[in-house]
Amino acid sequence: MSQIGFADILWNLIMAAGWTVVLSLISFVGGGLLGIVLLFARIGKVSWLRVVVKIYTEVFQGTPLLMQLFLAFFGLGLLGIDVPPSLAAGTALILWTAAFLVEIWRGCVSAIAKGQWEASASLGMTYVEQMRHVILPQAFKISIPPTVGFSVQVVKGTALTSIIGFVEVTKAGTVLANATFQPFTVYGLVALIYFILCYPLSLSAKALERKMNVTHRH
Amino acid sequence: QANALEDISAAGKIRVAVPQDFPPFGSVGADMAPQGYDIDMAALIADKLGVDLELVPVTSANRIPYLQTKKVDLVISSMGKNAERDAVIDFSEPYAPFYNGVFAPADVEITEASDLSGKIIGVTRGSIEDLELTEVAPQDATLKRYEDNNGTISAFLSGQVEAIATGNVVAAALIERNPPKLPEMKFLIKNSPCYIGFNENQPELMAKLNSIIETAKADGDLDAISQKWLGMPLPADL
Amino acid sequence: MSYQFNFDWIATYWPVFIAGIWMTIQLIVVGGIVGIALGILCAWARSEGPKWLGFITAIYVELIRNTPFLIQLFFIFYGLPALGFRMTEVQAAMLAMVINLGAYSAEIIRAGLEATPKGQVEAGASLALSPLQTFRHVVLVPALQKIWPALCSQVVIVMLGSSVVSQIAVEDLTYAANFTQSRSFRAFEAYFVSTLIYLALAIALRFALLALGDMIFATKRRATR
Amino acid sequence: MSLIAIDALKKSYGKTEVLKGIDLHVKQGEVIALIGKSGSGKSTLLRCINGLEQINDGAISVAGEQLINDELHLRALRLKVGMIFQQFNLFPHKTAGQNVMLAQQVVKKRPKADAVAMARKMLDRVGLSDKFDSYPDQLSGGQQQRVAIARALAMEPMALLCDEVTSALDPELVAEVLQVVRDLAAEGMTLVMVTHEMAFARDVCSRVVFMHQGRIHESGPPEQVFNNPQTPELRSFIGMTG
Amino acid sequence: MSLIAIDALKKSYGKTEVLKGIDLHVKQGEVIALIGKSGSGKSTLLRCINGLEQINDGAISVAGEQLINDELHLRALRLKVGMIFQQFNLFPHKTAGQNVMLAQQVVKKRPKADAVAMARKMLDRVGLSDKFDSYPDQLSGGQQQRVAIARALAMEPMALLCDEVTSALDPELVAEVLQVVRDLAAEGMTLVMVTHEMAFARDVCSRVVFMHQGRIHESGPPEQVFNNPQTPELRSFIGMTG
Ligand SMILES: Nc1ncnc2c1ncn2[C@@H]1O[C@H](COP(=O)(O)OP(=O)(O)OP(=O)(O)O)[C@@H](O)[C@H]1O
Ligand SMILES: Nc1ncnc2c1ncn2[C@@H]1O[C@H](COP(=O)(O)OP(=O)(O)OP(=O)(O)O)[C@@H](O)[C@H]1O
Ligand SMILES: [Mg+2]
Ligand SMILES: [Mg+2]
Repeated sequence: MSQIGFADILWNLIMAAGWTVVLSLISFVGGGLLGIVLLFARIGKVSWLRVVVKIYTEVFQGTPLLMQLFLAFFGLGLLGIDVPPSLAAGTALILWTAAFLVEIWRGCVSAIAKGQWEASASLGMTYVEQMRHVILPQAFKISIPPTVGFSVQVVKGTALTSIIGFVEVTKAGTVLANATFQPFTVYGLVALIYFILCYPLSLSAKALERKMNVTHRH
Repeated sequence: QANALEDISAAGKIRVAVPQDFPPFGSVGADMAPQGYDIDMAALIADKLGVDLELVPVTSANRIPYLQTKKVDLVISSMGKNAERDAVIDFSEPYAPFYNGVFAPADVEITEASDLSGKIIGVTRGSIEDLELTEVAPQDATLKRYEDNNGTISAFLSGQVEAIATGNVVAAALIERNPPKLPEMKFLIKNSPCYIGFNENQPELMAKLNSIIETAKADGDLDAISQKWLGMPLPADL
Repeated sequence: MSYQFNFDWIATYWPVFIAGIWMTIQLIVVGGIVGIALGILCAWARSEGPKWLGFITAIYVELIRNTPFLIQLFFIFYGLPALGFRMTEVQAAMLAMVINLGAYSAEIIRAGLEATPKGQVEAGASLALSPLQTFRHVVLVPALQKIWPALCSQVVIVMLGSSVVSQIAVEDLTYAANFTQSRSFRAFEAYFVSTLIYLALAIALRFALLALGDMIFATKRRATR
Repeated sequence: MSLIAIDALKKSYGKTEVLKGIDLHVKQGEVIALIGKSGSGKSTLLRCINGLEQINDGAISVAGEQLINDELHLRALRLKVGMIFQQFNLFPHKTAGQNVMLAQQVVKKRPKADAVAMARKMLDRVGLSDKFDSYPDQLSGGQQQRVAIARALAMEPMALLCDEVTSALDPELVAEVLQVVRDLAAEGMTLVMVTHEMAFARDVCSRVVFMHQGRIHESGPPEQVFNNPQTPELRSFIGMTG
Repeated sequence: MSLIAIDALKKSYGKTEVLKGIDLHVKQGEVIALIGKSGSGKSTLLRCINGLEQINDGAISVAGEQLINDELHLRALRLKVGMIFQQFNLFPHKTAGQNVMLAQQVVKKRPKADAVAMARKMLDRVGLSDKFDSYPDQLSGGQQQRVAIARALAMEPMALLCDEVTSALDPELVAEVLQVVRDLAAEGMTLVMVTHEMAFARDVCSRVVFMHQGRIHESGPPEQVFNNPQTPELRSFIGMTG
């Protein structure tokens, strides 16, 4: 255990932050894709599917992400799947992210005025055509600011994967804090890295929201 | 029941749970790669089995679930043996010495378990120290159980606990790095050498591991590892 | 699947779970009350307070909202002692929750304050109420009423987020699960049970908070009488 | 034979019966004004004819075909009757031209070139040939409502249902929309419209239907209804709105 | 001596000057109507007198004391003049009685019992003694405005400023509020009110002040202003509002 200097700390944290970014991207993209599928079930016409997705979102929003990580980690293993921390982390984060995105997006769909449904219906469009051409394009637009805003939660959520042993920036931080006896510096740097990752997302979410309130144009 | 040893050979790879928060058994260097007694031991086993080695960093709290859920083939993470554990997993012959005790700065007066009365002691959850100390500590001693050794040691260094229970060599490694608080051994809790853990009902694997350990003891390989990381020869009674 | 589920350990470890649930409840009660109070202060500082105070508050809010709770917790528990601030793990956990909820609720409450019609403030002023009196008696309650559901959701989120405080050895519900699995080696079952308990707590907490809101903001009920 | 035939139609929301048995037959080329107090059920009646509301009892048929509540039949029905709303309900993310083209392409599967040609023709018909590429929020209320009319016309319906198409407009914009409706009537389009513009109704309609508390209380040619109302309710209604 | 003295008052928003030099003296017991076109600066003038807007130039004094823009002076001023708004601005989370009591308790530190007694008296005075425990959203607009008047009166001001207190009311509720104002005038309260109710102004006021483009264009007793306007602007204004 040789001397670990400030530069080493910083370098190791930045390398680990790469995993944080990768994990965030996986969660967000995967959660987004799953979220779209679930969204169609959530607002679709099959009532039992609607209920199932509703329960899904309630459960995943009503339990700690940490517990979901533990369960993915140890539960998937029980199914005979070999689960490295990265797979468990990805799975839990995707399921968790999807649960929130479904609800955010459902809110956007229901924010579309009833008149849009009626006008498109009276033009003879089917449910799918209404969705495809009238409702979703509008919902998509208003969903951008809250979706970007939620991405901050995803980035921060990845910190919990440290607890199941995935070596991203938080885990690297705990290891380094212990190895260097400089918790103040190390956790300060870790916080700074997260801030640098998240703050631009927060800012752009706010800016998008403001822009949308000023002009709600195409 | 599958034959784990055959599975390992077939895969050409062995997955070993090792610590990375527990010098000198397992810690990280400036490049964040694991290093230590347990890592060298894992390398030795892999070498003798003629398979590749995959190191999986674990904590004291989660290493047994890792094994049970077959995320790893072996646990080589300075794990002590007790009845509870023996009921759920199997152990090899011991491969390293381990004396765990209670450590505190010089100005804290503790000489035996009863002196822990009213004190706050940090320990790593699920470790042998945790299990043993839970038995012997007086009622009014407060045990703070941390998730991993990082937590325990950080809590000690930042003064959140007055004393910690850990291995003597761990404390020694700590002292070597010249921390702000110097731990000194107050009393020995238990002599509890380290064993390799693996899933139950694997006689072939157990036999193979034991023979590798025997050989390593005999031909000095293990002694070399001990010299390298513990700075002392392998005790004869191991 | 060869794994056999086994819940025998509950017989031995249920007291640990009870203690853990109780700790989690204590954390969220203290964190919730003090956190919302801090949120109100910060919301006031940002919308009506002196400029410099608003600025500092803005930095605080953004720092907290853009870093993980776990890091805030580590920073407080392991980092602050290096500067000479030491506290027990429970105090550290409560402080972290207060700081976290304070920042989020500040933003939520501020939205409520900004939605208050200007006429309300002017009516207060023209009755010779000082700005602080106007805030306290005229603006605050309707603003809180407006954003109460959002605030409730945030409190539930913070309660669920508190599951990481076991990392610093706070003996909460997650600690109970961790402790149990490290003794009984029944990881999946222990986490499964505690997840269910969290779900129940979350539902109960939301229900209780909404009911509390109906009680505090009695006007709503009477209006629909 | 009637183009639109409504018989003993009943409609309730929950426990409150909003339409209490409506009989109304509309012949090809007729222009009908529905008048009546707020809440009398005028909008509900139109919405039932367009299949936007499920009916509880009675029957509606359009061009001889019965209204049945499944997607296929509804679609067929809606191809026969277009509807214009008080709130325009243009699609805000599409230009005027795209608004008119969308259903043609999606529902009628017209090739794009044909849809464009039809959209141009219809926008021209409502006097907005230069607004093809404007988005709804770049248009005045009156222009938006005319686009909505063009959009309905592009589907070549046999009848148009209009629900207070000028109520959401500033007074100075009402005339331009009414002129379009007047032209449609003159060209022989079958129209059923809810309106509060009594002068317009008197001028343009072939028949005025007065609704009261979910029933057709009185109906007849405009001269009779306006100059010689038979019931006290209609008298009071006409007096009220002047 | 004047109760309210305004001299050479100027007020700008950004670069646009809204009040361009106002001189107005109001004696104890006078009832003044401010009239004028929308945007002429009537509301702004009232708001300046109440200290809700900072003035750019000139001076305002009430009961001999100069208006200075710090919290202490502003509060002292506002204890002397009460204000009633177009939008009532009752506190929605408090009952009518609590609305009237709040400032008494918080500002005047009256004991609760006294505040209750005063609130009952004032609600009685505006004819709402039975609404003490009603919340604003349970009251009609006219009742809400009367509670607002009671709330201002409970602070025992020397003058009341009223900004279009009936403009937000349905026509059938206007009379009840005007009756309360009429009673106040009769009891000798000093009133400065912006109003569009010309008949009321003529009837109740001792002086009518016509504002035009940020200036007092003409003023005098109602008979003179309404029957014999001197300037074309006032003539056109009076003709306009009939
Ligand atoms: N979705 C609904 N749910 C319950 N009741 C409804 C619904 N839509 C309309 N109603 C009720 O049905 C009755 C008739 O409403 P409708 O809109 O048909 O009246 P209308 O004659 O069009 O009135 P207006 O002139 O105000 O548009 C009203 O009492 C209304 O409250
Ligand atoms: N806060 C403000 N910022 C900028 N300009 C303002 C503001 N308030 C009022 N104005 C402008 O000041 C001018 C006078 O406004 P004021 O409200 O005093 O008119 P008014 O005579 O009360 O009209 P009305 O009869 O419509 O109430 C207007 O041109 C208005 O646009
Ligand atoms: Mg209607
Ligand atoms: Mg005004």
